[in-house]
Amino acid sequence: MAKILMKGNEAIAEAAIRSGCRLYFAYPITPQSELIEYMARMMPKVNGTFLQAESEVAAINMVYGAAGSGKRVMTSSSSPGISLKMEGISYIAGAELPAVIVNVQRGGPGLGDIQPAQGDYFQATKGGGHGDYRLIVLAPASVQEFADMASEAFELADKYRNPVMILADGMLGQMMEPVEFKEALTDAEIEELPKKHESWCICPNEDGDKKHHHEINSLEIDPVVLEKHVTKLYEKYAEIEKNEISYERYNISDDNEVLCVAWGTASRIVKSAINEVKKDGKSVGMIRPIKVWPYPYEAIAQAIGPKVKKVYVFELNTGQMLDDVKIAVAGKVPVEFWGKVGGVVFTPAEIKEKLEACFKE
Amino acid sequence: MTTELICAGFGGQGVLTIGKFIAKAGMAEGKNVSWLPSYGPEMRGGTANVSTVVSDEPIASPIVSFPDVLVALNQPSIDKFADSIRPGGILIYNTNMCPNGCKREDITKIASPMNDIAMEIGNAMVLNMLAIGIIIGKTGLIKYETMEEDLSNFMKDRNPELLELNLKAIKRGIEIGKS
Amino acid sequence: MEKISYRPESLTQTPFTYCPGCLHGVAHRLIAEAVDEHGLINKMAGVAPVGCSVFAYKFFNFDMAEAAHGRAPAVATGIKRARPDMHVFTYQGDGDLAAIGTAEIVHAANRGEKISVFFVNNAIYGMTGGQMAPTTLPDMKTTTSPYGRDTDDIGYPIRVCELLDTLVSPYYIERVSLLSTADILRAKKAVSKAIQYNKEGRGFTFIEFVSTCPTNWGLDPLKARTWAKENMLPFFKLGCFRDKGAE
Amino acid sequence: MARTTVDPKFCKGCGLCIEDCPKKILRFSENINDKGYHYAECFAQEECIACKICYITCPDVAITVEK
Repeated sequence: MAKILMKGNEAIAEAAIRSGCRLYFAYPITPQSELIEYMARMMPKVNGTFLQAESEVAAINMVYGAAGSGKRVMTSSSSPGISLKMEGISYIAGAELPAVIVNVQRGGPGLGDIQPAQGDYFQATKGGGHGDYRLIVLAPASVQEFADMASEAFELADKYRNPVMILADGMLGQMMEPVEFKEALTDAEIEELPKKHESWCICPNEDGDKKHHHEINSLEIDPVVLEKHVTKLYEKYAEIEKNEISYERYNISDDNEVLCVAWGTASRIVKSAINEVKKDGKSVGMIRPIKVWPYPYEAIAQAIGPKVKKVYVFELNTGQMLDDVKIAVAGKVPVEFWGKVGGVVFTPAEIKEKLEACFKE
Repeated sequence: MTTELICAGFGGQGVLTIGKFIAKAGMAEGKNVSWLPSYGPEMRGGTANVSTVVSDEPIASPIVSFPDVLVALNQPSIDKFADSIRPGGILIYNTNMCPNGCKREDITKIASPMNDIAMEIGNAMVLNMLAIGIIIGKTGLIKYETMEEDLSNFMKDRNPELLELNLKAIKRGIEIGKS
Repeated sequence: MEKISYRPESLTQTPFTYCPGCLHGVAHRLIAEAVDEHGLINKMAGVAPVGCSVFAYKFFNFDMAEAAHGRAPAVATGIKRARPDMHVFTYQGDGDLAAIGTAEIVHAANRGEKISVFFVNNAIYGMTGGQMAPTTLPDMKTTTSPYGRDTDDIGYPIRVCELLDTLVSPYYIERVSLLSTADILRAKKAVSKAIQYNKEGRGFTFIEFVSTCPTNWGLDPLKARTWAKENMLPFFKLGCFRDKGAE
Repeated sequence: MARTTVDPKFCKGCGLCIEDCPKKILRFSENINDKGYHYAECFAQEECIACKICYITCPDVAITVEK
């Protein structure tokens, strides 16, 4: 397939449809509006369901129902709208339903602004909704990766019966880059997908007299039973942590004097700075978590080479992933942080300056 | 080789489109490209700008802090971005809407009454195509043939007359860029 | 010479951020004039919504609060209950009030909260770029009803005045338009009456403005007014639905 | 004697006042304001009847009428 120049918001929508998503519920919000508009145009053409809900609260509960029917379903929003969905996401996690949620992050807290930011890291990786649960969280850094993550997100959601979040930001949503799509699933393949869920999901009973009674539910009044359920969830999360860690190693070598850790859009800018200091003969490496939950703690620990004086974390927030990096580094070398907030995005020149200061120390 | 471009002007002057066509042509010529617009809740008719990168290497940051080329279609765009042009870089600006021009001496300046020329060609809307032509003429960043093919695919059936005007504007721009 | 028409004191000097020809500004002016006229500038508090008028808190020259999307009536309720001697209004668009905030508006009206609600209906979502609103007309095309609003699929536009008129508590409900100078003058009287009742602590007052969205309808401001007169007014009939003060 | 003035700081050139003026004494200026709009202006003050219609119709509250 030839490459197409496309906005991230449209690329993820197209990729979701190609991955067999035929149900989409959402509410308009900047900077993800192109995503909902693309779905409005394209879903009718593939006989899919597009429904603009009266609110994010309603949209996520429509997702709950559709996911409980075993079908591939998606919703999308931006930070304040994701907060509204959090209650519903907790119910989806509690009821162990497969669903994909896209967050095109903007500046916060509150209404904040509509420029790119990474302030929802804690919300996505440490909870957000109530109760003990985890989201699998994918963090793209380019339009191509954003698109590729659609099929990965649906596979993971189906495999683990767990909500999966794609944590992008306004820059990835609004920018255009060339993108090459994977072959679309055929109608026959899409029809097969929910069959693996038929033992538990809401579906017609095709077993003749043997009736089935499937409950889509996260309520359990008996604490002993709920304890068992939550323990089972935690065993599932341990399994995900064992199997699904993914990250990128950029310019990692024994010559590294500084090891950077950055994710998503921020990592693009750090890469530019690393390339710049390289020209001055300085070696800086970077670990970029591609999933931010489960988190690549070991990969970071292993990447600290013999000459590394410092681990430097760059984020478009006030230091959220920083906590995870500190856990990974475990006091071996100092960990420093620098970030920009409010939708202000740092430039390669600013990061370069921060790195150069490390060499002078 | 990496070329970083900022196009800026009033909303409605087609600045985002300049970046988009450059990026599409760059992609068609096998290069890596990125296109990053400014966006916001501002009413239409405010200021708009777009960062476009065309490179032989994978593009790290899509944010352009120090452009190699600035296309400024109005004075506020010069005021905002001209200081950040890399020394030796290029400023292409529209004298019809930039009464104060730019005082920098360490860059190449191409000043052109783009509104007037667009009207002369026959349609105010071709102003952005004129700008694309000037970029091509001055930098050779992309080829005219690529632009022609892309525009033809896009407009041949829908609006052949406007296609002719657009191509005319690009050619005129190339002459300006080369001279 | 004496100034006979000028920018009201209850508006700041900040130019509106609306598109050229957008009638939000007329609605703002009418509210500001009424606040001036009733001498309430020092006792007024407004609640701004999410939508094109999200920045309304910058334009009114008295205390303002910014609410989460759809939650303005709840925020106004909180202010009014905490400070009963202040006069409170919300300013909301059709998405904010009639989609995401349906619950809040219905319950604020049903409680008979002593606030005024100014509701601007232009049949479309402006700020997010022209998506379908709960008041979008049948068969009307928007970016999320690209084949026209299909009433079999998504239902008919909601007539909010008629809906609220089924409740017992509201004190005053009227629908006006901003589509001609004559209509604006009628709207001015309605806004003034709502603020008067608000001042007297009578009850829940609700004014709906039938308005335009030139940008997202793809029409120039003049054609937008004509389009609204021809298409919106037959569905959203102007008039007073409830006026307990006149009984 | 009456006078109508449009403040270019507020005007966005929507043209509603020009359309609604009963005396047709408003037009778009050849000049543009800071936002890039050709704002409205009164070109025949002597014909103004201070009817205030331009003020009433203006969505940007840009107009002052004096009498």
